[in-house]
Amino acid sequence: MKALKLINDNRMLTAGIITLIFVIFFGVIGSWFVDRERADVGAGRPAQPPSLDHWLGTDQQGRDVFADIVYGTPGTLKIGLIAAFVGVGVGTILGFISGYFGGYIDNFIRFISDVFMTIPVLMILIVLASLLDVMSNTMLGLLIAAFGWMGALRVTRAQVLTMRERAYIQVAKLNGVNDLEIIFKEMIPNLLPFIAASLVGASAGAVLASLGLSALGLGPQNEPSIGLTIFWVLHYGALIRELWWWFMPPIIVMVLLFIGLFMITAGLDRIANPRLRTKV
Amino acid sequence: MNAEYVLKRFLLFLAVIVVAVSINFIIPRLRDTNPIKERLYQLAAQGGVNVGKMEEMIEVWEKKFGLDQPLWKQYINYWNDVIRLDFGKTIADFTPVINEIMRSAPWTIGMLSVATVIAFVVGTVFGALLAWPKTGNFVKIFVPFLMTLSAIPYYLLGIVMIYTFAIYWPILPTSGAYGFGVRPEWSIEMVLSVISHAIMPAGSIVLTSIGFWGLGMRGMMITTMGEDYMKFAEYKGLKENRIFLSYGVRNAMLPQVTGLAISLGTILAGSVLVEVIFAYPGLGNLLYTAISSNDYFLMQGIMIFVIVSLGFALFVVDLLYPLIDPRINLQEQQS
Amino acid sequence: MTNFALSVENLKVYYHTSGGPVKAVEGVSFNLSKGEKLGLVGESGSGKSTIALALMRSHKPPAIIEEGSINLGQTNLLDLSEENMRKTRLSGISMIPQGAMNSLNPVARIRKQVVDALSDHSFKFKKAERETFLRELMESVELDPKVLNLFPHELSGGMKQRVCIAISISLKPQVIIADEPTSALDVIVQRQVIETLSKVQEELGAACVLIGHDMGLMAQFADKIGIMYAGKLVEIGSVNDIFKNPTHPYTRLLIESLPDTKGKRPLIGIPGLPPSLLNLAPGCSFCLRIEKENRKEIPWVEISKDHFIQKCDICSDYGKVKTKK
Amino acid sequence: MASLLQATNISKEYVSGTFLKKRNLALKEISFSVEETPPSITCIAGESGSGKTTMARLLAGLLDKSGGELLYKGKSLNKMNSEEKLTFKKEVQTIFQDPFEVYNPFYKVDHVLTTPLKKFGITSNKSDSDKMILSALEEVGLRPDETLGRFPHQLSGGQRQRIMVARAFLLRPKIIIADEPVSMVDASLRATILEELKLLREKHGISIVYITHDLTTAYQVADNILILYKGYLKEAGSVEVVINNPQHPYTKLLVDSIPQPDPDIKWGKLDISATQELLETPGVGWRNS
Repeated sequence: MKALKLINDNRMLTAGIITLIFVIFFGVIGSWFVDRERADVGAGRPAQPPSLDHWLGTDQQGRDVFADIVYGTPGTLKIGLIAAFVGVGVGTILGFISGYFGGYIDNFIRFISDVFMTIPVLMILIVLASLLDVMSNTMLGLLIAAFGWMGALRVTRAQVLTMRERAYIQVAKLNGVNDLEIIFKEMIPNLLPFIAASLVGASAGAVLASLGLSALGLGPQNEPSIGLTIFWVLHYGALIRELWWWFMPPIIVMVLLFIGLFMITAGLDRIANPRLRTKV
Repeated sequence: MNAEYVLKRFLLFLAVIVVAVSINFIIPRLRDTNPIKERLYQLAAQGGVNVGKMEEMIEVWEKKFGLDQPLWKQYINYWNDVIRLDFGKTIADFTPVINEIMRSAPWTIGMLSVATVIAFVVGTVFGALLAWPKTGNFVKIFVPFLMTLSAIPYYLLGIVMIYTFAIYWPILPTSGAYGFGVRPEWSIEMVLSVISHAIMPAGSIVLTSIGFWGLGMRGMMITTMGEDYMKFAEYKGLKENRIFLSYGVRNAMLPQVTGLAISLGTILAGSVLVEVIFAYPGLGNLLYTAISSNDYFLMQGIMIFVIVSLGFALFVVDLLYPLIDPRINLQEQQS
Repeated sequence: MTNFALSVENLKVYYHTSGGPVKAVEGVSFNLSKGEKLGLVGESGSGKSTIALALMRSHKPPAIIEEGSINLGQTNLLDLSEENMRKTRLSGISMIPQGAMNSLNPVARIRKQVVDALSDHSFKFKKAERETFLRELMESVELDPKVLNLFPHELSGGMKQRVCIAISISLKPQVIIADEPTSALDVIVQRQVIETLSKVQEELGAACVLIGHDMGLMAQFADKIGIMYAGKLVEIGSVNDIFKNPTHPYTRLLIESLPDTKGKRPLIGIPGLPPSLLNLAPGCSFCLRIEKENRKEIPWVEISKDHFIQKCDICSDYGKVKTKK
Repeated sequence: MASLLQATNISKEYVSGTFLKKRNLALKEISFSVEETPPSITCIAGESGSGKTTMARLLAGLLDKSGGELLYKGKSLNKMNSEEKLTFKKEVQTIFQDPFEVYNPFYKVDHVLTTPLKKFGITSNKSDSDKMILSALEEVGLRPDETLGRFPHQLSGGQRQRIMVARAFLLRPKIIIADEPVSMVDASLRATILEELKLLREKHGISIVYITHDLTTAYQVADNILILYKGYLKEAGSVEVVINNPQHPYTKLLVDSIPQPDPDIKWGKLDISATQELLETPGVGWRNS
């Protein structure tokens, strides 16, 4: 009930979730109607404009563009989700350790995170991806996660630091509640909107990075993903040859995905930071 | 200035350098095979390298990596080279890596800093106006437009722009930093050519980041307007413009300025993708070339150069920050 | 009417919410002569801060002044244009804000914050004159003129509040409003600030409205006290009348609940909670607090010279016998 | 017999900074004791920066002292075994200043009442615990149907603070540390809450350490008073004596600055610069080391 009311009040969040569900269903439902083989090289004649047989035409190597996107979208989402969950998970845990226990552990963790925040992450990812022969979408997700935990750490640490001083944590201590229960029962429930916002934000960041890496040809080459499609687009000069049916659809799907994620972040932000809410 | 603050920032800077150099030391050792020898033999097999150069290359490589020496000694030798800015020579045409970097960096810095500053100024002004209750509604109709743009990845926008403005409706050049026929010297023709070539890559960055600055500023401005000093400014009978600028924007700007400094600092790391898509001859493109041709010395050189400059830039920004926010020393003390 | 420095008549300020109007200020009237000090007392939500905002015309939507007039000398502030109202702030009527800690712009030196106000009221000084003016202004609130070169975070809470006082009197207004100016300050510092305020107010001969909830502070400062309850002024009179002969039951309970150091006695609180101001029906709101009801118009009665109360037939004797010592 | 609570020369120092240490001595060698019989109300009074909140947290066991000795029933807090610690936590209860922040916004107000009953093993039986909670609420004059089952923001500040008094009472403590319990509560409710505290002492024999900056309520409520200033104990004794006949210049100034709610007792003229000088005399405080 409360959640429903919240969504009702928060149109930004609702619109974002609907957009995101639309993109996800596009991949899920699409795969019921389209054969996997149609996304393989040589499934049709190369570079054909849209027709009844190939709704969005074919690419230079004869892949059906529609099938390619239907099977590529889940791949891209998977990279984003893996990176986001691992990155935010690690960041949140470190943030808790840092904020709750403080002292030397805190100094150490903060120092490492500051160093990571100062180095150019995308550039290092590019170099690492080029050296590591990224084989699978999972691997790419993990690689991105390795450089994507600092945001969640900062948010969590800051929240835990303010919460730790809150009187209700003191009351819990006086009530005989132990550290673990304080973290899980008293702190985490209040952190959920922040963690959710971090997850969505990190997913967007991870998809952005994975698209970029794959578009440079540094991502996995044998699993379909939108990034790979963009790579082929650039590789075969689809722009100059004006094969619009090839490069516009993946861009549109990705733009929808990003707008959806963006609206969810903005909506969650409004829940987490009440001051952004319009005043009564 | 607070000594603890300066000391902490300086240690961070040192740590970043150590990390950068160490990463670079590790990178070529991540593979079992010797990548350089591999690559050289590959080139030799294709007849791409003349044998004289190749021998010199192998010599350089052996001296550099000293694989027969113990690891710690290799590490120390590596530091030695880095301190002397000796990043080795490129595989492709055997020029010193540092020269290649110095040739590419100005393009990246020039194009991206202009783009970042434009996006910052426009976005910040927009954001401040959006939060100000007396702004007319005509500004607010831009909000959905801005938000949509800020959600789009800049390189995808770049692709759409190339197709729209260079192919479908060819009014701007597709790639490069200046026209083929133009001589790279100070002339009006050259300047115009540079500008027309920079419009699209810079434009794709400006359009996609205005929203970021705008929304950030809007949030800060809303917070600032709730502050007691804004109310007191009104009780003082100050003019609207002064309250808006000297009291509101001036305070709401502080986090934005940190953001700008970081963005300007990160410029060298640049937008590799934008440079690749627009074939813009900056550092990002150079890195991509190095990756495509397995040129390790070049890759390492770029990485070290970028990380160290970035670390240094952020260090300087941290030192200058107390100038725009007089409270910084105090906050540092409290945190 | 009229040699009053400030005269408020039948002021009504409502907050228009989706649930209906919140009657934050409901028909408040009072007059202040030149040099007179009024203490406006009430618990939170009684409408006292809304009055302060309305006097400055700095209330923001959804708050709207529904009715009434606010006369500063001969001018009704509610008739002024936006621009003229802006010029009147500080030069005619000024406000010392509540949050002493955060009322100064954190990134500007004190000098600039004083000078800003002068230049936006078209005061032009030669440099030397200006410095003399600023120095004298600082000295008038017992601050070292060196403070002008400092940033707000370099000052203590009491110093910040004295800077606010200095700014508020810099254009010699006829009326000074102080909205809980000492709320975050320690007792001794509070005393310093209130005495500074008293001193500059006397020197200027300005009328002063001190808003707060601390009756002790009011006893020290005010000539006249007004008691706010649920958006209405329920009693007003000289400081002696209010303390010696509190007549409205709310005032009486308020005075009796005050702890002092003149001998131990049981502390007696005021029962119940103030009513919600949302869609508040006309009639006596104190009756609602003690679970009675009077829906009639409550008359404004002068019980002795210049001592008025809102006299409700039903509750006016409430608590009289029970709390008699 | 040992005192209930005995502080001997306790000091507290905060240290900050990673490389260049800064030390802030918040309390310097404070001694006092609270006896079990007769139950008493001891007031620790001071302005901001006096160390009174630090004192409250030390006494509640929420902070560790840097020096001196703190004994509960003759036993040092640091030397207690876990069972004794549990008894200490049960018998020494705290009421906090901010009646909103003490509630976790995620839970209904019942959470602060049911948790201690469970955690201290008093009862895990629902009907027993309900019964105990109802009687505790009654004790502070709250109606359960108006308070239980609600979220903290749905209650008034006074109601929230009275629930906290009920929570403290629920565990039948020996001593309650009340850290500025009424400074954030509307004036009309202050009296009610303070009377409830007095009642807990009279009816249930619970001793109270009342921490405040307000000398008038201290005078009305407490038996003994300690005046803290910048970490030092400046004056102590029976509240009547200290407030009616202060000896230390700081206490004199403090008592003289009380805004008496009586137009006949006005403040004298204050020499602001001389006061400033007194206020700026160094106490303990931040210093580099």
